[in-house]
Amino acid sequence: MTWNRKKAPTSADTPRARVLNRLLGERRLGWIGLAVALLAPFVDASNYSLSVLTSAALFVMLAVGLNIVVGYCGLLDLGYAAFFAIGAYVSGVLATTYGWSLLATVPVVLAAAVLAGVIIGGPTLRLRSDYLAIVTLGFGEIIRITANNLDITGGPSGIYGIPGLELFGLDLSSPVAFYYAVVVIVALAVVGAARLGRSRMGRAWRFIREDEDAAEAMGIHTYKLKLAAYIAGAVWGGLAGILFGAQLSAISPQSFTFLWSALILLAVVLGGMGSTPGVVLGAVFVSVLPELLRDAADYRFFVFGVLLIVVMIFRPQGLWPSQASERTPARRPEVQKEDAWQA
Amino acid sequence: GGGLLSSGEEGGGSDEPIVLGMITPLSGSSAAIGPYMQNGAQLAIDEINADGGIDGRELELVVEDGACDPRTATAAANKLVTDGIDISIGGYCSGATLPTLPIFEKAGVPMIIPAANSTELVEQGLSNVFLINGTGTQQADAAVEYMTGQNATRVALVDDNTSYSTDIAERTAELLEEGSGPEVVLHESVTAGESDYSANVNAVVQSDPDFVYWTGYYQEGGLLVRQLRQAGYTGPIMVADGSVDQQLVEIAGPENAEGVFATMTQTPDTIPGAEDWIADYREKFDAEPGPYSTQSYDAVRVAAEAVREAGSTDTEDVIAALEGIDGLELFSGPLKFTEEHTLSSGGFLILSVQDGKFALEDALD
Amino acid sequence: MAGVADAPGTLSAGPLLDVQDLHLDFGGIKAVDGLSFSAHDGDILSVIGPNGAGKTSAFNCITGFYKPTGGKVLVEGNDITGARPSAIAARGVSRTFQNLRLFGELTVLDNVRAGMHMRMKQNAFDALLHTPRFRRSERQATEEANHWLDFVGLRGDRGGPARNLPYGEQRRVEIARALALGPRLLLLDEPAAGLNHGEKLELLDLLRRISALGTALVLIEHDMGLVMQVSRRIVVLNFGKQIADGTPEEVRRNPAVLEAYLGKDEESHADETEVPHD
Amino acid sequence: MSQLIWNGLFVGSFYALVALGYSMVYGIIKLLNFAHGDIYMLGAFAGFAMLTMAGALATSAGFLALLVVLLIAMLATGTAGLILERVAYRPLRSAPRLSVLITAVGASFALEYGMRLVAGPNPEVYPVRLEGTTVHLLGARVTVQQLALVVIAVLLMLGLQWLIMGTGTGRAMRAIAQDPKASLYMGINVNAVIARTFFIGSALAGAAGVMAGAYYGKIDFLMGFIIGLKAFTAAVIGGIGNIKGAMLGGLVLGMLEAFGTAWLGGEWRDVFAFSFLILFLTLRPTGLLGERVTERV
Amino acid sequence: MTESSTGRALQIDGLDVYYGRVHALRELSIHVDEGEIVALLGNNGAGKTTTLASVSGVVPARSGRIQAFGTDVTTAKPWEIVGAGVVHVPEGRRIFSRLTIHENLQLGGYLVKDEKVVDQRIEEVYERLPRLAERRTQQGGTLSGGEQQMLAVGRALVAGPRLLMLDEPSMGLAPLIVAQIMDLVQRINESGTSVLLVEQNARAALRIAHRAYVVENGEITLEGPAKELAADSRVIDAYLGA
Ligand SMILES: Nc1ncnc2c1ncn2[C@@H]1O[C@H](COP(=O)(O)OP(=O)(O)OP(=O)(O)O)[C@@H](O)[C@H]1O
Ligand SMILES: Nc1ncnc2c1ncn2[C@@H]1O[C@H](COP(=O)(O)OP(=O)(O)OP(=O)(O)O)[C@@H](O)[C@H]1O
Ligand SMILES: CC(C)C[C@H](N)C(=O)O
Ligand SMILES: [Mg+2]
Ligand SMILES: [Mg+2]
Repeated sequence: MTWNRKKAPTSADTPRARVLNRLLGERRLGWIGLAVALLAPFVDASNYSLSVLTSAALFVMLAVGLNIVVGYCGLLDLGYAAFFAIGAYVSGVLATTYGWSLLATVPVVLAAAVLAGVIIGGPTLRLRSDYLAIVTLGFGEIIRITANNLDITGGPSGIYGIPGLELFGLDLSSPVAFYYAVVVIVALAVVGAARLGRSRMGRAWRFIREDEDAAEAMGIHTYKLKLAAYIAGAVWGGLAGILFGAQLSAISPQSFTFLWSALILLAVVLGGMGSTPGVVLGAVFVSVLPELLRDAADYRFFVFGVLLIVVMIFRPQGLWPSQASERTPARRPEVQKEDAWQA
Repeated sequence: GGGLLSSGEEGGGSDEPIVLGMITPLSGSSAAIGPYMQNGAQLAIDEINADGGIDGRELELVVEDGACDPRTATAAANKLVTDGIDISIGGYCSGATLPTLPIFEKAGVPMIIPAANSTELVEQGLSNVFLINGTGTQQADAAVEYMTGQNATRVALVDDNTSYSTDIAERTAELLEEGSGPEVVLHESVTAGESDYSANVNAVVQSDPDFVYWTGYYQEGGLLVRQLRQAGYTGPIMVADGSVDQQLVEIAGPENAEGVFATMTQTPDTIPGAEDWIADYREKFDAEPGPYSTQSYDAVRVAAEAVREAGSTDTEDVIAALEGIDGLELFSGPLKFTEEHTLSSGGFLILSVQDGKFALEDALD
Repeated sequence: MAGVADAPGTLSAGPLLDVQDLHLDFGGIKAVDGLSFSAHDGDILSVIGPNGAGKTSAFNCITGFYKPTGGKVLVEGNDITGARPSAIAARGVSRTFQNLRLFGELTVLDNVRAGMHMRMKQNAFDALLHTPRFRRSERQATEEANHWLDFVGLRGDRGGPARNLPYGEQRRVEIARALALGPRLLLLDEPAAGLNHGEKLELLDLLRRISALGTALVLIEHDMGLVMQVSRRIVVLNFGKQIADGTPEEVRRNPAVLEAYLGKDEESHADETEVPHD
Repeated sequence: MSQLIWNGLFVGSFYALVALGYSMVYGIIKLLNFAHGDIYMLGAFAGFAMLTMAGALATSAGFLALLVVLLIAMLATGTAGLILERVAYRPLRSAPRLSVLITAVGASFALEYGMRLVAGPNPEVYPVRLEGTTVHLLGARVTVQQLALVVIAVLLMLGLQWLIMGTGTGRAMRAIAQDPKASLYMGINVNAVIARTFFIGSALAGAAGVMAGAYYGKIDFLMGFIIGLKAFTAAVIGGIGNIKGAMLGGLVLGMLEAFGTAWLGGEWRDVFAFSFLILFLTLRPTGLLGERVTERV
Repeated sequence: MTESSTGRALQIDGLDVYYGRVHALRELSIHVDEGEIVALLGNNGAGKTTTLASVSGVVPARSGRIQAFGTDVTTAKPWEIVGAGVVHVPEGRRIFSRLTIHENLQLGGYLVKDEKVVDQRIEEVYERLPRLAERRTQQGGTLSGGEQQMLAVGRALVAGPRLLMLDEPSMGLAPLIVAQIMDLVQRINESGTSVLLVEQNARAALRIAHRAYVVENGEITLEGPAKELAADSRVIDAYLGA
């Protein structure tokens, strides 16, 4: 039994994984993923598979967004569905009640998401992670229940008749067109998140995750950066919400339950926190598996649960863990020696 | 099936079966309902196939889990469309059924919705949507009529925050406000899936009503009735169709449930001569029929009738045929659709629990 | 090198660090009890004292990790008492921790890049769009990080997670990280702890080279050999007060210090680092 | 008013019982045991199975029979907890903390839908009912059974409190919570202690399950989900990992709900409770009784 | 498990330990006779901590044999080893920061059945280390580095060790305290406890040790009576300084 609070050497340290990661650098991997997504409909373009694929893509976007908060910054968020809901409802209401085009709702959604991020993050980000967890959970429930009780949000049956996506005059509401639109948008979202993760801000997030005090000592205003992570997460969630409404044409509070937040978190952790390819994989896994299990009928969720356990036992770090390694140009050792000894 | 490049056309040969699709909860908190509806439909299908199907074409049933969750239901709807169903005869939770409407509409699949009955379902005025369960409005009418008849004066409404439940409660409230009869003294909501409703019960008792109307499902209904009685409320209690199930009596305890009224469409138990139907059902599935077994059974029969009339499964023809139906005998009475594709005669009756069973109290006519 | 460029050289009026009558209580315990001392540009100041004397606590007050219950801390004349650590770091005050606080799961290079956070010129949009500005600042950061790792003489793998380095190496990384901040004032809490003889010699040399950059050093240390060798001045704490303040020679002879800390018999000196005189 | 308070206390004591296990397990291995609520469900069904088998005599013996069933059910769920820990959690000891969250969610699904396979989707009705003779305490309607249940709950909690704070085992638990490796050096059989923790926590949840079944009469395979969340909430309000806190948190949550319903109506109850919780935590970031330490740097 | 009372407190033969692919200990063999203080010297990463950890059963041995007081404990569980009277004061103190000083000490006596014995031993510790006595109700984590080190040693004593293994006890201690800790160790030893002392601080260690080993890259490269090693030029160059 090894008892490392600090993780035991991650499976990503194993030579196999090393090689794998060298072979498929994140970038090339991204292209492969995109190619697969784009080609899928040529294999099966039935409405069903398209809707499953579209949902999966949206789920990827959510997972990548949550990954910013949980994976990069290490803030446990059990209410992520809230931001998703805010996006869906804001755009839904504007589109149905006020007849805006979905595109036009984007800026409003962004504003709302940021606002929500600040409102919930502002007072609570000082809390220790477990307490943050419950606060976010509460926030998620508050949003859902409020949507359920208000009239503009259509109460329990929610909003229906949300128009399909239409960008610059061309109508993307047909399942295939919509799927491709979503894939493109999600791809951008994934790349965006990954790039943030590899930037100055992304590093700061990781520093905070690893050791908040040390981060502060390095001049990192941990509070502001946590808030930034939160807001980024909210933005991703909100945008995904718009697409969600467009896909289902109807949204209702049942779509934003705690279970959803849990499933998104599931995708992130299952894939490998902080690892973009991992999280994408995890999201696809979590969203597609239950559909694949449809024919298991009564056994469906039983099997799903068991599979989750099994997978984690065999990949404790996640399907595709993030590992700290950079290619470093071989350095001339003697230089170090000199540096070390010269006075 | 079939990729973008392959032509995904399924020919409509006249000898191949007519496929009916049903979305019903098999998982999640309403999972209990699924089997009742599935069996009800299966029973009808077997009967029809037994005497030769429809112009030689057999009926076939495909069931998908909707889990009362919009996302799951949407996927299910798409699956059914992909499986090439001709008519949808499912739909239990309004909330989960709503997003499936446009999918079936786009795919040109007529929907005969057996259970789900929130008024929103028809408010969009989609041509392919038909409800054969009385709508919230109709149910509210029945409820108010009866309350007034009982000369209740102070009514407490309790719903469970689901679209179906609030729909009935709100419309009941509207009617009561308009009318000169009883007044609404409280409109309370409970959270489904919990055990302790003492706080809500307390609110009800505080408001000192002489009539309580519960518009949710039987799981919570049973607990609520029991806890109301324990809290010392002795006045009349009425429940909506979602609560009409033997389980309600057992959960509440017979002594508490005795005398509880219900607004309900016709069920085998209330129809003279339906005993043999129940017998068949028992014999076939060796289980008791439950909520919406009959509506699902009828949904199949309505579908069959429409196809027979239309002479094909072509969308337009079937819809036309459905609109044309007049007087087809259903459990809920003779069928004729209104403009909005709802039951012209609401067909709501008042049941009451008599020695531990729901039985006809007042036919309201 | 940016780091060196940013490192201070300009002399400012008054002391670089001025601690005035600092107090810190925890319930009953007076961890720091009226401590005053100051450090000037180019100083190498050692803070010594028995375990529990309040050395680390004083550091924590200066760097904002504890809120002093009394007294003032001035950096170049600006009162920074009770400011948040990051704000104090922004004033060019950098530190290491008594028990290593590296970002264990992150690469050694990233650990050092942390020090450059404040100075890196890029924003979210640069990152999203990978603007030239972004690439430039990333390249610079990497070069600089490597520079500091060379400077502290790190031998181990820089691309791997910091936790995989042996202890001594990790200490070097922590110092490199602190240097990457381009501090005017560097506070080191027991940098020699857990180092062996050879490594201590290297540390001694490293401290001198840091000082040569123009960075003022304040270090807490228990290894008298090292302290006596490297310090220009020594402040001795006991029970949160300073009991002596002077040159190594003065302190070495101060009876109070012998009493409280060094011990009179040469026995306890025996484990100092002795440095070959050349 | 006093009725509200009593209702709150009564519901709260159920939350508290479940919250205890949550808090213990969380305290010791920092695991949000999402399956904990389902253990409660398991307990309810275990009791149900026994009572239906025992049939008539149980019904006649009433409260006593129920106590026996309660104990057996506690054993059963306790064991279930052990197995759960062994199968789903122990293998991930050295994995990142959140990984275990996944297996917990997995276990939750497996338990819920496993039970659905066994017992079917329909709610079951408890054969024994704690119909209560009502007494009036300071203006509140209180049944003897309610009192009895509250007493049992409180006794269980006190016992636990003593175990954690007063015994070596408890000290060991707290030690493991902070530094499992160092605990090994103390000669603590870490796995054994953790297993014990799961057993106790699960047994308590099982007890709550049986009581709920017997009192409310209706049980179903999803009954554990909501109460699981509430237990977590309660545990946090009280200061997670803190036993007294968990009890207090449960009661407070019960009250919040009672008053929330009374003041704002049922549909806003949870909004009320959670908003309160959020505000409260921003003012008191470590819950009611969670200890606050200036971490050393 | 048969008690064959050789006068050996600890006997390690040909011990090999790996961390993944890191070969941390190579064929390492050392022994501690009952009543002895044996010092284990070596640079960072030499394998000192690993040696202790594998004796404690925290890190598994790939091959080789470990005996404590004549009993084979190569595959024994950590708590069995503590039960056998082999107590380990881990590197970096590892005290329980949220527990009080007193509770920390009580945990030291976790396996001791008799509460009275524990209390009495705790009192002895308080006498020897009065700084702890002053703070008995303070949370461990709030102690200063040095105080924590004292607590760690004190905690081990409460277990009533027959063999005490200390991993760099002098780390971070003021000269005076180092001296104190060292005589504490010496006194513990005089009262009959064998000691295996891992140190960077070779001087302090060699002063009190009877024998000493030098580890380099997981192998024993030098061994002998402490006095001789203290005089050995190789040791002086590498670990003491001229
Ligand atoms: N957060 C805290 N809560 C309570 N007491 C504390 C806290 N931090 C430090 N102390 C007390 O303050 C005193 C000074 O501690 P400090 O760590 O500053 O000593 P030090 O001089 O660094 O000792 P060492 O050389 O051993 O590191 C100690 O007695 C310690 O117990
Ligand atoms: N958990 C681990 N995973 C991988 N390698 C490890 C681990 N722990 C130690 N090592 C390696 O094993 C070797 C021996 O380490 P060990 O800690 O025993 O050395 P040490 O003599 O105690 O050094 P120090 O004086 O720094 O404590 C080192 O190379 C170290 O890097
Ligand atoms: C009684 C049920 C038929 C109501 C249905 N569940 C709905 O949501 O409309
Ligand atoms: Mg210190
Ligand atoms: Mg070591």
